[in-house]
Amino acid sequence: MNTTIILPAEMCYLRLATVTAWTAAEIFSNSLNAENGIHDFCHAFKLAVCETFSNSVRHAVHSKEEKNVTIRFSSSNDRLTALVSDSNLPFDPVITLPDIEKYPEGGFGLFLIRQLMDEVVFTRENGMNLVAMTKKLTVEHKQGN
Amino acid sequence: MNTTIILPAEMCYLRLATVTAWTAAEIFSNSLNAENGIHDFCHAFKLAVCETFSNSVRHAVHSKEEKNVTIRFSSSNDRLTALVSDSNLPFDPVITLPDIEKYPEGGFGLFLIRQLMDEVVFTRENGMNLVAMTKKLTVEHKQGN
Amino acid sequence: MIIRENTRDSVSTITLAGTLDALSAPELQSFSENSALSPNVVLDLSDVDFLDSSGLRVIRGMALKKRESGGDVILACMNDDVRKVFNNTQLVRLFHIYDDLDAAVTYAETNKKSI
Amino acid sequence: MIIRENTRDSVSTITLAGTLDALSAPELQSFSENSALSPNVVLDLSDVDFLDSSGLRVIRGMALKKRESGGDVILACMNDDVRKVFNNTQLVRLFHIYDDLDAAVTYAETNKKSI
Ligand SMILES: Nc1ncnc2c1ncn2[C@@H]1O[C@H](COP(=O)(O)OP(=O)(O)O)[C@@H](O)[C@H]1O
Ligand SMILES: Nc1ncnc2c1ncn2[C@@H]1O[C@H](COP(=O)(O)OP(=O)(O)O)[C@@H](O)[C@H]1O
Repeated sequence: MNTTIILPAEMCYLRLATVTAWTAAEIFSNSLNAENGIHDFCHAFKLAVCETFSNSVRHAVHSKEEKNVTIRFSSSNDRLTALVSDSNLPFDPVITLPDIEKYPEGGFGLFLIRQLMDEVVFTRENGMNLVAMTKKLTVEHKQGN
Repeated sequence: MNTTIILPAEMCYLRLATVTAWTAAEIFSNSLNAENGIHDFCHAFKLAVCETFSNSVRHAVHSKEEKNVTIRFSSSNDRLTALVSDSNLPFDPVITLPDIEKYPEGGFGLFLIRQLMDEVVFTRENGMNLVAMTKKLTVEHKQGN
Repeated sequence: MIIRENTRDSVSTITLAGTLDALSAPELQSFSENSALSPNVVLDLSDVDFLDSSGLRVIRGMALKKRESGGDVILACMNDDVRKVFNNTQLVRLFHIYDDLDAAVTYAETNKKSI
Repeated sequence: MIIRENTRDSVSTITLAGTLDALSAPELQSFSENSALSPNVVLDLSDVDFLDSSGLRVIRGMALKKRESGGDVILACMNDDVRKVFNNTQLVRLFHIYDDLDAAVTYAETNKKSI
């Protein structure tokens, strides 16, 4: 798996980001001949990419030039990684569960990503925020394979 | 609409190409507040991208380095363009309907694209084959708009 | 996102269909701000195929707002993907959740002012 | 692509479901090469949601092959998107096409050796 999609930092592209994530995860699952757990694996990637892409859009710094968000899917053995990058200002990723009863409420997005993925790495590189989200697909082969 | 997806020239990525085409066409339709003809418009792009992407894969020249196919969606007013590019050998696009009763059969792919799209332009640029496919979405606005 | 509202046994039932994410969450937000609803509201999620944290945030906001005036938001019929979002964020603890719409409406009807 | 075959009134009926494109067309190709089918075959396309020219090519190849030995491939129940591909390529002229599966089977059964 090695594919890249470049989208403008606008919310109307969210569904393109999420459908790409779902389908990339599905193709990866097929490549491993996975039989079980495919739905949950695809849903996790869809949701994780939905959260990161919408964060990138929400916190985009708008200027005259159009800003992009890039999503790259790559794999290594039974692990799929979605790498989401934007040119927003640096941020400190605080991953604690917000007080669920406090109003108005804090962000559940990063917390959710942490729950869904096996590994989440935030880096700042060349003026870009990178979020690398990796999940292992536990493969149960089809009977007879 | 301005979005790019870069896929390896392998057939297993076909569904990623087609789902991207459908969703890009849908987002474009929404941006125009189109009410009718959206399904046919999206299907035309899905099919046209399916044909071009699979051609790019089928005729890819394999070497040590991985080859990519790039699909770019861009729009101008009520026209959406899918630009598919690959690094295959140059080819002469023959768009005639093959003899439907002759066996074995010739290619219906390019012919189909011509039927589906308003404009199809083949160019060779910097060692790349580019197929630019454009279709106009006839917008009927929602009642009351 | 399709949002429909009707009243059953004097309980406002909001039926959502489609994807409730950062793109569509504002629609639910403005619907809830602009509708006259009963104190207890049932949210029928049976046709919601996908929920993200932005959708969750709006649902949570609706519930917290309702509670300020003694009401509540009762959730009904979420699919496994949607339930996962509630579980993973522990927001599942904040809600009365029913797999059956009638049961949710009955609960909302009988617990009118008791919260 | 899901491919199933059963025999109705001594006519082989192949039921396809899913997407018939360049990725899945080889599956149909090898299925048709490796199955013992009646001279007339009905292809039930009701659950085919998408067809491209590679799928078309396989279907056309099956029909031309069958005709060499006096049989045919009869098409049934295609949706509008699939029909568009047959129309746009004029391959619609090459086939007997039915909206109703029973009618397709009846045609295949009664026209057994008449083609
Ligand atoms: N791509 C990004 N660019 C800039 N800031 C970000 C980005 N992603 C997250 N953040 C910061 O991290 C905070 C927490 O994110 P998140 O948990 O998703 O909650 P929220 O719902 O507030 O976006 C955000 O409020 C924002 O300040
Ligand atoms: N991307 C491409 N790279 C190289 N050759 C191509 C490409 N697209 C089309 N061709 C050439 O054009 C011919 C006609 O294409 P098409 O109508 O799709 O039929 P086919 O089913 O043969 O691919 C192909 O057989 C091939 O020689």
